[in-house]
Amino acid sequence: MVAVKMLNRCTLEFASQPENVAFARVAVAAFASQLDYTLPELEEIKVAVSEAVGNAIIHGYRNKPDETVQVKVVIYKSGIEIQVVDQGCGIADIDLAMQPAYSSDPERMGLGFVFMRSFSDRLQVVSAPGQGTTVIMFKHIKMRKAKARAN
Amino acid sequence: MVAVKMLNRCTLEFASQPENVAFARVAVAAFASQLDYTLPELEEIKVAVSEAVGNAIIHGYRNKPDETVQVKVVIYKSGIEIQVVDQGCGIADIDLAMQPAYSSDPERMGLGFVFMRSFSDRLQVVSAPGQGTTVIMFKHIKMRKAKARAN
Amino acid sequence: MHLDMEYQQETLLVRLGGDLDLGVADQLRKTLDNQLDEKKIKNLILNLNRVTFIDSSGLGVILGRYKRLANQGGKVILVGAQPQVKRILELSGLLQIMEDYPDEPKALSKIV
Amino acid sequence: MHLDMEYQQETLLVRLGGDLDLGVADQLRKTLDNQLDEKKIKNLILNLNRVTFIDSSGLGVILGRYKRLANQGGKVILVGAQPQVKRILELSGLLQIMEDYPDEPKALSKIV
Ligand SMILES: Nc1ncnc2c1ncn2[C@@H]1O[C@H](COP(=O)(O)OP(=O)(O)O)[C@@H](O)[C@H]1O
Ligand SMILES: Nc1ncnc2c1ncn2[C@@H]1O[C@H](COP(=O)(O)OP(=O)(O)O)[C@@H](O)[C@H]1O
Repeated sequence: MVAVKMLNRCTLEFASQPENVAFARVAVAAFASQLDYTLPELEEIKVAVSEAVGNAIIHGYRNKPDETVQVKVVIYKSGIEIQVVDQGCGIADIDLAMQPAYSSDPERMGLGFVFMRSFSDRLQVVSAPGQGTTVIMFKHIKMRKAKARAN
Repeated sequence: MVAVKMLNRCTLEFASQPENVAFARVAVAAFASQLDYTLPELEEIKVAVSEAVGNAIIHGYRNKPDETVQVKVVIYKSGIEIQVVDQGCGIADIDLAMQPAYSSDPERMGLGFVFMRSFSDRLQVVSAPGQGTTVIMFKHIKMRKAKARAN
Repeated sequence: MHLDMEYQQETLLVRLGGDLDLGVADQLRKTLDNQLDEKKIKNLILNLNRVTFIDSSGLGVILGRYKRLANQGGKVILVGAQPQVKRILELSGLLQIMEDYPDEPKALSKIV
Repeated sequence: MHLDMEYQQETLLVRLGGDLDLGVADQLRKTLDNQLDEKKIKNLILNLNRVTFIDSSGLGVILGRYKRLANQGGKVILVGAQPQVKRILELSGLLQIMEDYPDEPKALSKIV
């Protein structure tokens, strides 16, 4: 394994309330904007974060508002890694859950993982029943006139 | 003491890098906007957060970029409480440090605490040499047509 | 979220603004269903011009109202989505089952 | 931060944009001091029209350049600050020692 240098990091922790989905995506996009992402790429990051955080709240914690969702973000030279962590109910069959249009909730569309996959370059889900869920996404930064970073 | 109900909470944790001052103020303002603050009030919150986080980085951690700054925000019905925490060098004489125009750095203006005080309704500093510093600010929300909050 | 509504000839025109996500989905669903319960509504036009963000929770509310109206032979028409919102609508497949038009007059002309 | 510069008759005109905070203070200080080192500059005009945010770190950079130029009989003039930035300038006391004008022509006319 090659050691990859972390350029910057932040962690957000917040109550599992629906209005915090907006907070999470704005905060992550503000952090991600330290890299030279285009506006459409930042929009993609916002959608992916909203889906993962929304899932933690409605599926992981079944809408209980006093639990805690964690979002960990690391900036590397090559891009950004975003982890969304809940200590909720967990997922029994991850492959099934990730299938397009699959949802355990008849009112929902089953598009959350579809968007997370479309809008990131790598998507990994670690989960087990009763063990909570961690969604890890990585989004590359294209090497344009990358902002000079002096660290 | 009256028990006051916490409506929402978040914590940010990030590396002590100068570019994270912008991240912190945008994130806190996004969270604070769940209350019905005016735009000028949100601007004030941004300045106060920037000063406190900047101080943690330059004074508390003396510009070492790999330390951790913590910002804890709690929303109450009456307003927002913002705590900015570092585990840095601490302050020996808090009264002196808070005097307008006082700075231990000849290049700086000594206005950080002036702005934090002007832009919040309560300011408290807990610090001791070697023990780090915690700045606690509270900003009231005026009871205008306060957003109906259904929790 | 911003929302204003007009009603004429069995058509409900709803102008939406702001971010359509989990934080507002419940409120949006209830507001729309209240209208559908109270008024005789065949078609729903959603003007998305001032919508700045949408995710699957927002899309779910739209699809749910579509199902309800399609059941009774009505339709949902989307109007004026900004590029970043339009892209999500496309990816979701919603634009394969709902019509979308650049502005309200065009949408209204398809109904009468 | 955005920055562009013009130089004429011992006056450096700098147009700034974006947020002037700790994250950009070093870079701003170095850029300005480089100019002051290299060129014969008496007066500095800072156009703040597109500055969206300023805190004490940004103010410190301005005050530092003021001290340097005032030493040699020159001045720093501020131009076109937006209300939220102007308010911080006022609170800081900088406007008691520096002139400010609504636009560049007014500022230039005060120098010649
Ligand atoms: N954090 C989570 N905790 C528990 N279950 C989850 C979580 N995230 C996703 N799931 C499961 O995966 C399914 C598919 O998720 P997704 O693709 O986002 O669609 P949707 O949210 O519309 O149901 C969900 O219906 C749920 O059963
Ligand atoms: N987090 C901190 N850790 C250590 N010292 C601090 C901290 N915050 C403030 N100080 C001390 O208080 C002084 C005054 O702070 P402030 O009013 O913000 O002015 P300035 O940042 O311009 O020096 C600083 O110069 C520093 O000595």
